[in-house]
Amino acid sequence: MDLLLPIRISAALAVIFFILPDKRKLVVPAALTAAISLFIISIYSLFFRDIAMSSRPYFMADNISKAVYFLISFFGAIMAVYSSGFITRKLNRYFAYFFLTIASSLGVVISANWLIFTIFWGISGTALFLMIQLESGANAAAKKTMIILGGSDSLLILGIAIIYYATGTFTIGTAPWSGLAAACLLAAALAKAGGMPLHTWIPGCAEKAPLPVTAFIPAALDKILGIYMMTRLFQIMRFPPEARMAVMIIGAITIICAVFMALKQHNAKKLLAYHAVSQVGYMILGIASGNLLGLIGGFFHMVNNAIYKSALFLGTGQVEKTTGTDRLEKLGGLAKLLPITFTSMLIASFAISGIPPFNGFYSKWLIYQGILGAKTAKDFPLLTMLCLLAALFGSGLTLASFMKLLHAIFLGSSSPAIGRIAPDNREKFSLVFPQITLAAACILLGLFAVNIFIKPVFGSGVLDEIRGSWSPGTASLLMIAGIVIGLLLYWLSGAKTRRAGSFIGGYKVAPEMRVSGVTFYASIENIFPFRQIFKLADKKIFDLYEMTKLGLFYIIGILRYFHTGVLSNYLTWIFAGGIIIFLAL
Amino acid sequence: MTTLFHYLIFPGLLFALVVGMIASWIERKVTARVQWRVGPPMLQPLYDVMKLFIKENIVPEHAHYLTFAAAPLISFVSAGLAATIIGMSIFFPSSGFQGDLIVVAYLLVIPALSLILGAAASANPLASLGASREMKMVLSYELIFWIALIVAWIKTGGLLNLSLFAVNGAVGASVSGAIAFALMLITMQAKLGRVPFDAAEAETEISGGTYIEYSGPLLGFFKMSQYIMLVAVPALVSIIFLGGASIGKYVILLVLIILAENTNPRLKITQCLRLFWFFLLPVGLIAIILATLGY
Amino acid sequence: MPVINKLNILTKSIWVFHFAAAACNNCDIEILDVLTPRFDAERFGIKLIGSIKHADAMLVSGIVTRKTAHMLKDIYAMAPQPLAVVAFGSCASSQGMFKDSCMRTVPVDEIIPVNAYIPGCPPRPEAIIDGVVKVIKKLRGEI
Amino acid sequence: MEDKKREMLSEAKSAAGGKDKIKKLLGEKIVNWQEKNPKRHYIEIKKEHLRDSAAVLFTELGLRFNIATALDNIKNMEVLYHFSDDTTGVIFSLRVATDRDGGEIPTISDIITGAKWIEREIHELFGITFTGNDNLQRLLLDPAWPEGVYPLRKDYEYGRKEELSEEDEESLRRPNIKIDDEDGDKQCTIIPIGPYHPLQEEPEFFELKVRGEKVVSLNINLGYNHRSIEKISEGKHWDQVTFLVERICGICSCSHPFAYVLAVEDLAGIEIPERAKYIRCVIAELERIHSHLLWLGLAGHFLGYNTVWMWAWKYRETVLDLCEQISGNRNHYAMMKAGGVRRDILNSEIDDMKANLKTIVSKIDMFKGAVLDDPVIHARTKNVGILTKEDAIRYCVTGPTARASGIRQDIRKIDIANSAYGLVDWDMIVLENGDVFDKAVCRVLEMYESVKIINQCFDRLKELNEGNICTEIWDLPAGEGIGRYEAPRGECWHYVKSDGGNTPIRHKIRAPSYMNILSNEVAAVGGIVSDAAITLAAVDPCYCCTERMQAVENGKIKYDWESLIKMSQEKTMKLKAEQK
Repeated sequence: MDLLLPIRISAALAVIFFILPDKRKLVVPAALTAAISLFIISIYSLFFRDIAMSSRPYFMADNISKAVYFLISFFGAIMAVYSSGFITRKLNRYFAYFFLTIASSLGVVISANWLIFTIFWGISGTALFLMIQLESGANAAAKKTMIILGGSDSLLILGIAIIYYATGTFTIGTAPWSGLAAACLLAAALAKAGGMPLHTWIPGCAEKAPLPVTAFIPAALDKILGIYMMTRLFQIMRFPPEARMAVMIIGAITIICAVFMALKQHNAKKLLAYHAVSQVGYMILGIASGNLLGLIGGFFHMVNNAIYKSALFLGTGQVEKTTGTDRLEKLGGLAKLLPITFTSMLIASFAISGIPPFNGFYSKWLIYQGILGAKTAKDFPLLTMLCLLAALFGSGLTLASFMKLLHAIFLGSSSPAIGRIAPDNREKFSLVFPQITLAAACILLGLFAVNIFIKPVFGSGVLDEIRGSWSPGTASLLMIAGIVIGLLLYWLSGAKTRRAGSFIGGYKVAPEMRVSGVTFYASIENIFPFRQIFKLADKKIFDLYEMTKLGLFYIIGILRYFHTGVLSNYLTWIFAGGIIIFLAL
Repeated sequence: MTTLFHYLIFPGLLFALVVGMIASWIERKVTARVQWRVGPPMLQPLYDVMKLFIKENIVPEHAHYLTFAAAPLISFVSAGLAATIIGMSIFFPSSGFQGDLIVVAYLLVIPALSLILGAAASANPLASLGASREMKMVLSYELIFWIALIVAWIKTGGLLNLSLFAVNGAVGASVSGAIAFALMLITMQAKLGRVPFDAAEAETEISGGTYIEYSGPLLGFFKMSQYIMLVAVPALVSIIFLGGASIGKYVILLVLIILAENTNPRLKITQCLRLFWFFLLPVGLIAIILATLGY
Repeated sequence: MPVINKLNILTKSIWVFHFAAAACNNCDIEILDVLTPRFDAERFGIKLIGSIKHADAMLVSGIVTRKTAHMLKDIYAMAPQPLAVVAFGSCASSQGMFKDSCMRTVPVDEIIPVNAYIPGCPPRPEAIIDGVVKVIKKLRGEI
Repeated sequence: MEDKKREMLSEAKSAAGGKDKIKKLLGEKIVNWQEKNPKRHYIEIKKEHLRDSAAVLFTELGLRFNIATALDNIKNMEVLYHFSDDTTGVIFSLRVATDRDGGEIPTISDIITGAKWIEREIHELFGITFTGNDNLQRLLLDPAWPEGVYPLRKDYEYGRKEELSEEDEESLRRPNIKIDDEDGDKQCTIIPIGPYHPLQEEPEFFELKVRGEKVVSLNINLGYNHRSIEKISEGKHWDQVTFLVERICGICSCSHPFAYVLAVEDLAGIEIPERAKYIRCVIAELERIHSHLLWLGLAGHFLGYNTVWMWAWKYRETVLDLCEQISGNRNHYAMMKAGGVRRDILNSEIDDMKANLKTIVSKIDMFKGAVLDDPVIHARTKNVGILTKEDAIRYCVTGPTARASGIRQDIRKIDIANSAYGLVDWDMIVLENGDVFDKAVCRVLEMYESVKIINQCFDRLKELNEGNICTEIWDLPAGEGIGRYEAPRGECWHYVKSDGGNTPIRHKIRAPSYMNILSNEVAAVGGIVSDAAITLAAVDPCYCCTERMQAVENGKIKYDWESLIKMSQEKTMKLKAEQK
């Protein structure tokens, strides 16, 4: 029993589910059992077996791999539970692709050979395509995803070819610096993780695909894979400062642009999708900084992001399931109706905004220190500092858009539509349990980051880098002590609590006075340059895919101009071509 | 146990609260003198808070109770934690840890954040408007706050430890440092929600905005965290830019805050955004460039 | 178990909410006037606030009409106790010259309980301060 | 003096010219032309011709629409539409008659936007329908007021009260607002300002329809302050009404009595002694200074600039002291009396008062320098809440609101009978932009003019002997009178009608804010909520003026001032006793 076993099992499961009939009563228990046993087997093979993979030349398992491996299995189990409560149609196919995705992702992280890596990488992309397509009306989004990911896969192959040319082996190991290869491999990683400018498939996918798919793949797995590959890339190649700087700038731009796009979204899922893009920027910054703290921070941020972003998506899924909409202007005041979802989304929002003591803060804290000590800081002090500024300010903007999200969905006055929700649409265990788990993970990782993540993965040696450390555990204890004192004070004061109407100047609050979250930042959107930029963004000017498509159609249009369908014209062209070739020869 | 003592008594909650109340009294007294009035007695801030704790606590009908009630407490304890870390670096310089500056900076956002959440939870349209304004305000000043910090980092070679700034000497003494210090002063005014940056509260526009629904002890906690902020923020600025905090430096900063408060009308929220993003940002960038060039 | 007389603190810090029912403005202006340099009520911890939720005292000026009666009731109901209600000026105390108006004008004490009356048309600022001092004394139990 | 006479002569001539023009333009439509005196003309026309005639006067001749007065003549209903020529001070009133029950008159609110409210008001108080006006919702009365009961009609007894049941009261608790979904404006929200809001000292309810923070439109709800003074007035003796109208508004507590006594004097056709004219102007201009300082302070307060508030009000105290010295009270001066003034000013005190006045000038200088040059104040007020000249004319605004928008209009320049404004030298302040800043500048500069006027009046008073301050009026003839005065906020308008008895049978009051507040419909839209807030305040709104009380007391005095005080004291004692 080694790390390959879960991969084999889940591949087999994929085949089995594909054959199973689409009967809910049959598929759901089967999938749950399968996913959970798979998780247990994975843990067993990770922790309780000697997993020295030396006997297998094409595979490897260092601490980073193992951490990611664990994470993927964990998400597999969580998402299977959620999906079983969420997905209603084509369950057999869904779970077939689901296990295929797990198998391929697990494969990616333990492969020690570029060829095997590429195969697994490709399969995971294809599985995503198939999963998106399950939803009717998601064809365009699926196609876009496929083209961007597939296109970047070809860059991956090109990059591997260059490395092979340089080293003569496909084994993933130290390689000499090659700008082209690095660029190709980075592009592949960025496309998978969703860095700018190859991010555009994520919002489309989030809007159209079934929600657990978005939560599972673009928000969690693909980030993990993309950043995992990037980490490896920075390990095997010695990046010159210029290249590092360029990557960091990409990271900084990703943070700021994506978060600005997120600010103005009216759709909860799209808002989250843009944050999924924005967070990648932090990881890129951390990893590209070349500083050990930055690397740890970037990698840790990847883990954290997978957790809180999935939590956020799952919460949104719960809201959508309950109310039937993800349009922010139609929601409001749901906190009383969905208390668990609210709490978990609140925690996840704090985490993503980097509020201490949650996990997102810890990783960002490491990343900032990493950038301050970045390898580029000597050659490009200004640019490095601007990257830091982008990261710091991006955090504020993230907070802003999550305040908007929380206000629009859960707080504020409730929308008139929300009173009519059937009770059986409230929180179900299968939907709530994953959220609780993920929210708990946010807190645990935040409080005990050092003990349960950094030490096991990177060894205790790295902590010597930090002279004295931020101890979130102590801080939280202190804050709890403060709250206890506060409550004591409150209790001693003997103040009575009473419910009474809201004061808006004498009248009762009317439904028309509901401030929905949608226009929360309208005054930012309307400021001079933003308005114009947002307008252009709405026209998809900044979407590489759309622009390429447009350019392609334009060229095709020109070609079509020649392609008249008149035989004599074609003959003339052939004839003219012949003459040119003849002359050229 | 010592940590708990530091947090609760000195230099944390209690100490910061007492100093904050005195500062608040100075603020009101000086304001009154500027306006040809006598002003309140010295214990007035204390009376105000004590009074609030004997009052009834009114929770709006449609509010989300837990969020509404938790927000002031969270605000209070996190402001207290920030004050503790800052105070420790002043009084016990050896106790600091690397990166405490970032921790403090983030902790100082939490009071604003809980104010936003509390206001949003109160289900009052005016409070919602106030919450949206407060958030925009945070966005505005955070940018400049970080720019000023980055200048300080460049000047000190990336110091992340608060207690080391005092050893390092005043950042504000150089050209870029002086610019950054000026930016920080404006940011400080905004962080404390004082005129001209009090659009979120704007009593005469949206009846107190974010605070409109709070009463009794809950309002008392917000008041107390305001008092603590009035200590913590100027102290932080003083440490970073004036090379350590002392009573004299603190009072100078306090007086600057009060004067700015009393000689300006309130800015509109859009004007705040423009001011910070389009006027102060270029200035800040120039400061960063100057700093990288060694000025 | 309150160690100190709770109401004693209340007299040191009074935040005032101003409810102008249907007044002629003079009472309202004189209320503001009390805050300004010549009289400076902040000396006594008196502050004018914008939301009833923060109020310790409610000054009602003017006559209560059909359109304002329900608001007076509602606003009083949402005020945190203990709250002192002061009927300010002749109209609010009695009905003044509007007794026979068709707008169902009633004095304040027919709508909500009133703790103190300050008569005058408008009461002079000195009268206001005197009234407030008497309210304070009453709260302390000195009267 | 010669110059003045010549000026008045030429004015009379041009007034006659205006008269001839109207006669020519209206031609056949005139049923009856009654010239009460050269400055007051009543033109009777048929109601079918009302729209054409109003268009002629308002659009073609550029006259300003003052207000409409409805009269219940028991046999029928009459509506007077008053138009004012602001260059000559002549008032032309169109008189239209209609049936008492179910009377209908064509609307003019599409020609004159400023007539929107008065048509709604007459509809609810008299029961006249204005055909073509699609918004005749209640303005002053509440939605629960019984249908078909019109409080200003003669058959509505004095002292009758409409009781309010519990259900009715409950129905009033929810504001009557809605967002038209048809606009597709799902993203719009109503932000309520008021009725109880720190921005206004009085209850008023503005519905700001906002998208984000941007104000898309504004709806103004009135009537919280409505005390029915017009009705109460019909029951009081001519002299008592002076005290009643004084309590319309505390800040204009000189302007309303001033306009009222001018109306009575217009009705009686008498001239008052010269000394009384000067005293009237002194107290009225003192009120203007205190009112403008008050506004300046409040504007500062609304902008969050409390220092300005405190300073302005500190210096305002000096003015109030002067008022107290002259009248014995800080507000509610009770100086006006039909035929003259009630109290004299001692010549011996004048020098002292002039010295006090001088200190105020230096303070105004300080405000002009410190406040109006502040860049942040510029940023908050310039180009904010602009009321264009066209809109100002459309909405018929008056006072500083109009003058800031570039309209040359000041009643003190044109209607100068029985006041001293024609006898002293001063300038009218007119500015161009119509934004909040110009409104502020206009008020600040006007204070200088007021000081100038007061000083000249003081000088003349010293030349005159004390004592001769009132022409006693023994009998008032039947008839109509119009008096108007430039209150600090604009033209304050009083119309009285007498049947020769002891009380007015109709007393129409229109305060300046009535016209000015409506103009916020255009001025406050387009900015963000903060802009709207200061714009709403910039017209210096005064709701207690706007929503006058109505009062008639069938000729009997129920309470005088002293008995009122006594009553409230008794009540307090009684309650005290009850509590014990």
